[in-house]
Amino acid sequence: MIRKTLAVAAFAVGAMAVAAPAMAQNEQFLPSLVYRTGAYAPNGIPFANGVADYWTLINERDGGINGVKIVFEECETGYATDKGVECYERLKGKGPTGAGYFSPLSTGITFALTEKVPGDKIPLLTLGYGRSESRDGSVFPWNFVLLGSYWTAADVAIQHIAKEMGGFDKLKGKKISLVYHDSPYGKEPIPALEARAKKDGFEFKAIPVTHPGVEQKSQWLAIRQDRPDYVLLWGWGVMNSTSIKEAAAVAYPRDKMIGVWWSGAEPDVTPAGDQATGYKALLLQHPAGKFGVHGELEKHVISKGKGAAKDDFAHVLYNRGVLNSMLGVEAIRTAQKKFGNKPMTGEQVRWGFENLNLTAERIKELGFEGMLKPIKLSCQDHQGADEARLHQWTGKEWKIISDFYTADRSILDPMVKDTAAKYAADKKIAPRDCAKES
Amino acid sequence: MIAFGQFTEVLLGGLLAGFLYSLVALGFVLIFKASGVFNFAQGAMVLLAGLALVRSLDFLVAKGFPYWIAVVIALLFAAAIMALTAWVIERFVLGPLVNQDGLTLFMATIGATFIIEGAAQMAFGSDVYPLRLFPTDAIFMFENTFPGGILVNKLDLWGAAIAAVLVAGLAVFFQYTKTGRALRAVADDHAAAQSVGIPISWIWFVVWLVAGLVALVAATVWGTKLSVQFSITFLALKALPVLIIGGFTSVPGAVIGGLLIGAGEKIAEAYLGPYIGGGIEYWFAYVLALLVLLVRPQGMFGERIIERV
Amino acid sequence: MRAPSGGEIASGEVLLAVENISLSFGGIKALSNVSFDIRKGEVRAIIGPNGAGKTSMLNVVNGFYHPDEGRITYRRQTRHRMKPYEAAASGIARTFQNVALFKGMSTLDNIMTGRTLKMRKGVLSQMIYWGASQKEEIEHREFVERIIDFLEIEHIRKAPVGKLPYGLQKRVELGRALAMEPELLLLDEPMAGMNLEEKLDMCRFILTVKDSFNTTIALIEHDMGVVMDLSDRVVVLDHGQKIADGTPAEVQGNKAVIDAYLGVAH
Amino acid sequence: MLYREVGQFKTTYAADMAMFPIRQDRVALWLVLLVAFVGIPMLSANQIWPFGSDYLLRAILMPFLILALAAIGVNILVGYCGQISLGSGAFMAIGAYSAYKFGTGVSFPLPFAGFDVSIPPLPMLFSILLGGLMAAFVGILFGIPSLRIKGLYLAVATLAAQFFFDWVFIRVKWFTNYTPSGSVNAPELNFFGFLVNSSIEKYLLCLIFVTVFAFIAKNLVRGNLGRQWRAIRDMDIAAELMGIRPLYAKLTAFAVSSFIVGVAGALWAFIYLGSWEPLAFSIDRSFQLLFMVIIGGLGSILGSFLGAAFILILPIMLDQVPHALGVPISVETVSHLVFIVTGSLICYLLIVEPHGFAQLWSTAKEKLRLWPYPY
Repeated sequence: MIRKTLAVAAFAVGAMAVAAPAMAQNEQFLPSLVYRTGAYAPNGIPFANGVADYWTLINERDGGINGVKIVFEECETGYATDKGVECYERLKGKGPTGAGYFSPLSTGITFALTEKVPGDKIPLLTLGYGRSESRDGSVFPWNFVLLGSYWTAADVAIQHIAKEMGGFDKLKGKKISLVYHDSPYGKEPIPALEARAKKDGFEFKAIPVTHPGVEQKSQWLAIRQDRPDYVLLWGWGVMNSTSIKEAAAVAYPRDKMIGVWWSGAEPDVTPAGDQATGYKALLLQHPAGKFGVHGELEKHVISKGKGAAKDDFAHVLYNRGVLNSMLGVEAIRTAQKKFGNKPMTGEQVRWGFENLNLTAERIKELGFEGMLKPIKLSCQDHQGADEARLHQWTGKEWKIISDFYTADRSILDPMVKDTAAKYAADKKIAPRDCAKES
Repeated sequence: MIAFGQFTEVLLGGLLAGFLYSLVALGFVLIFKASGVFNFAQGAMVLLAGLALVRSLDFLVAKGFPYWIAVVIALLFAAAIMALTAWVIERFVLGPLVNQDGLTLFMATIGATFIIEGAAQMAFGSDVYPLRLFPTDAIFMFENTFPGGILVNKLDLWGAAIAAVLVAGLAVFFQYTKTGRALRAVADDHAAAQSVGIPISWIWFVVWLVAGLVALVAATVWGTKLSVQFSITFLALKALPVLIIGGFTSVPGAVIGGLLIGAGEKIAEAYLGPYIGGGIEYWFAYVLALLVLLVRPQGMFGERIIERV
Repeated sequence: MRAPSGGEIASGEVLLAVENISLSFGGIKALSNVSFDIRKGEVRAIIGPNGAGKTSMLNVVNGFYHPDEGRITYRRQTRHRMKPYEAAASGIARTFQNVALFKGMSTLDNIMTGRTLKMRKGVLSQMIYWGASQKEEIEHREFVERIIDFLEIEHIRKAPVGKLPYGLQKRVELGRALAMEPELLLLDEPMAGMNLEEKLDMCRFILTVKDSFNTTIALIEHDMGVVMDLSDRVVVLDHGQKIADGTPAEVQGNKAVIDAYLGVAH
Repeated sequence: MLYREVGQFKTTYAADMAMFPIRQDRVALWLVLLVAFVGIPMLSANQIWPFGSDYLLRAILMPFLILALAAIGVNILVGYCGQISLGSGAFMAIGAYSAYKFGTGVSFPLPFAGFDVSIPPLPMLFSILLGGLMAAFVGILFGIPSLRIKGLYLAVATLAAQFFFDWVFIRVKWFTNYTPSGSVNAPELNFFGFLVNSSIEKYLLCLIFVTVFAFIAKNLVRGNLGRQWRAIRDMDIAAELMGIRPLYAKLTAFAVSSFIVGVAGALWAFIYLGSWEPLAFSIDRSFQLLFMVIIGGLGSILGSFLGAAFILILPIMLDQVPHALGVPISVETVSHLVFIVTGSLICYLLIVEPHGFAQLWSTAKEKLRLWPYPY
């Protein structure tokens, strides 16, 4: 009997916790979907730390966004879609104005939430991942695939290969293979690469690796026998380091491997040790290392013991988390200019994203010079940038090895348009007319 | 000649991968042999052993201990952790369930899997921890016969050697030690063993300890291969088809099953995969096991079951 | 309780005959060249020392073991082997040496399973339950309640059988076999492990089944007193071979039988 | 004192064999149904606590109902028929993807026959039920080995199904209508012209499905077929000698179980996720369902609900309760605790109460009947 009473009490407390209204009114609630456990935790942890530390910095240093304190809560998804949906439902209504925006850091969760955000009017900030066609803001009003999609990444990777080989005409007849995580995440770049293969005349082969990616022997033996000129790597979590180790095992040159920006961080190379030396990966603009903002973080967050970062401070994924938070905060700041210095609703934050305009001066002021190029979004364009560059693992650190490339929009834009139009037709969405919106 | 070279390479790669599978499968066999329990937690035990090893190793190295001394202490520490685990499982999970049917015990080990996975990560962290105990670079054989030679990974060779030593060691243990013989007696008949004064709880503790040590050995090899991290628990699922083919009670069977599965799935992936889309290894091993079961419901090396009423 | 019709066998005629049955497991002979018959309406006892092959013999009769050699003629139909459920469908029911009840089910449900073969309603009808299926369930429930009354186990109707005392379990098992309305009932040591009172009850039930329902019974039993009182004819097995066959009195005086029981011959 | 059956004499077998023979149980059931069908939607429509936001409805009740339905399906196979299955996730996936295909139109060319088979998009209800039927069909296929393979060995056969279908739905683009990413979106939920859109409507839809199938399942397990399943589970040899055909009993259990699991999969994909990929039905899902059944109670329909509620709510509770009490626990610790608590409970229940929460519940009821005079 006592046991039952306890259970009932626990349930009541839990229900209250869920339903408890937020007390303070001048707070901006920001949810953080994280995965600090499970197969993908090594990559999820630094990103989540970066996200949290920048928010803490804004609170500690500035007292919030224009005086509106950020209140944030993490929810563990374990990279599982259904858990992500539960977290979303739990956190979307918190705070005086509900969640400002969501960043799930998972392609699967992004796909599921894409179906839900229009009803709840909350923007999805997917920095360099998610639906590539969601760049089209007229069909995907709530998705912001900021800085670059997988298609951008694929295009830039091919451009770099062409440059290394000495021109696009040299690509003809060459072999380029894609080793990819067998999931929507890994499959997204395939159409862009196929389009490029058709245009540039190289032979493209896609090689799937089953989740979570610990078994790759056969794939790499096939690569050894097939001897492609380049291997693109589209992995996540343990798959990346396993790929690099297997590549070393079959003596495939690491400097002929190019990873997407989700396969180019410290947890991907350090487990492989020396074998990772020479491995290249794309950069989502920002590299690893310390920039202006890191000084602020050290001063206001880390030294006060309020930081989440451990030895992942200033690592690639940590920096990406910081960048992710900065872009979100700046979108809220932009929205506040129009709607006043108070907590923003999701709809207002979307307006902020669509009118986000980070100039070089502003970026410098924020301490992100060298991490980000100027970016401007609009109602129609929810990506805002097409640039990426590459870095290479020296065995000790990541070193930038290229200038910025700009993805070829003449190839990608029609793909975005077609795919978005098909989605609109399937879901019976009437695209909004951006010309009519301010 | 190229085709034959490639085939040899795939076959050899598969066989060596098979040794690594059998390292995990051996732990299952030991426990099943002595207690009739299908221990689903073996994968989690590999994770626990690996985490205990790598975390204490990193700690000791950071404290300035010479590497090899640190390795020895870390191995001892991990072994102690496995002993503790064996005791806890015997005392709190299996002890109270003695004389239950196999499926109940199986489900209890699924419960134990969760406890171990949660506790191991809570105690030692859920990040990725590289372990470098063995060389992992490649060597090329028969470079004169085949263009490019036949590639073999040194780690795989180490894995095969360790599996061989382990099997030999276990054979000696079961044949020539008092405890080993007692284990076999218990396996044959629980009640009879008890009646001649072999305490069953002691035996179960020993067998789980031995399985834990086998998990530790597997963790050294697999941890070097994959780094120690959560995904290592997926190995339990790779070991299942190995056991089906090799039989739940046969130590050599675990090795033979591992070799068959390893070679079978790699050859299928290399030669069947391209036609149907690739990534077929995972289910292929299971389908192979299922086919074996349809022909011989008791597995390839299992004894025929005579039903009685 | 009438046996299922079709090829009616008159009282006293041979209902089941086994001829030259041999059975072995991996080189060990369990039965060799055994022949005997069971006549309609009689109680036929199968006796013999432990390991004589009595239970194996019953397993052969109801199709659980397939003999290596020999023929089985049941209701004038000869076959080499049959499947257990075919045997059940043709009217052979059975109880077990070590009680083989469905432990997770109540007494009522256990006995109701005996009616499986008589129930005709399809899956869809059972899904809806109300209507045709309910009517059928109630019909069979009434039948089962008569068995429960007859075996005097009303008080444990809804109890899970796993927790019943051994004697009651044996009784429920008999009830389950009776629910099949068998023409031939095979009882494997129905009185093992019972005290005198329980044995007397069980004897009474067996005799009533025989007399009132005209059910033919084959019985394995160790208690010689019971065997002599109940059975019409006795077959004696030893080491898988038939060593005697006849009325209780004949068998009792048979030298081979006495030797087998006393172990003289070995 | 309230929970007494004294004076409730049954004069017919029909009354004795009713689904809930005790009056208080019947009343309780009607109350639960009343609350579920009328109370919750009313509260939610008027935004009354705790339904002020649709969190409880969308993130707790909807997944609870759908997973409880799946757990009923798994329980029929594992709890009632005793055939262990580690591949339930695959059957959910088959239900989801088949329903998706039927809902968006099936067409495939038959080159040897010289024409194309094409079925126009079917109404949503038929799509979901056909999804269940396809799952039942595959369930029967993978059930066939159960005639020869028993116990743990059978678990391997079901794992083969799990991994095979994980692969099929990733690799065979036809199933995902050739979307580039392989992730698919649910078609609109159109039930004969009625669009199911709001949370309340979706909740009611799940509730209707669960109620109907729970009653069907309850009818089956207490009837002739259910007795055959349980007989096979408890003592398959004796069952066969009683005239129960193992082929029929096992395959019907596989079919009914897979059908229900398949329908649950379609609901999970269409209503809860909206957009999904095969990872949503991975082996983790299979284990989750199995745990629901073990913890809730093997061989109990009520237990399926209890188990689903427990497994679903435990992590959320562990996260929320310390939060509410002002003891912040990091998300990592919470998810490790979930592992440990779930695992410990499985072990504890297997040791102390192998029939799960459902048995604890009926023990409690038993005590309540005698209270306050226990002897």
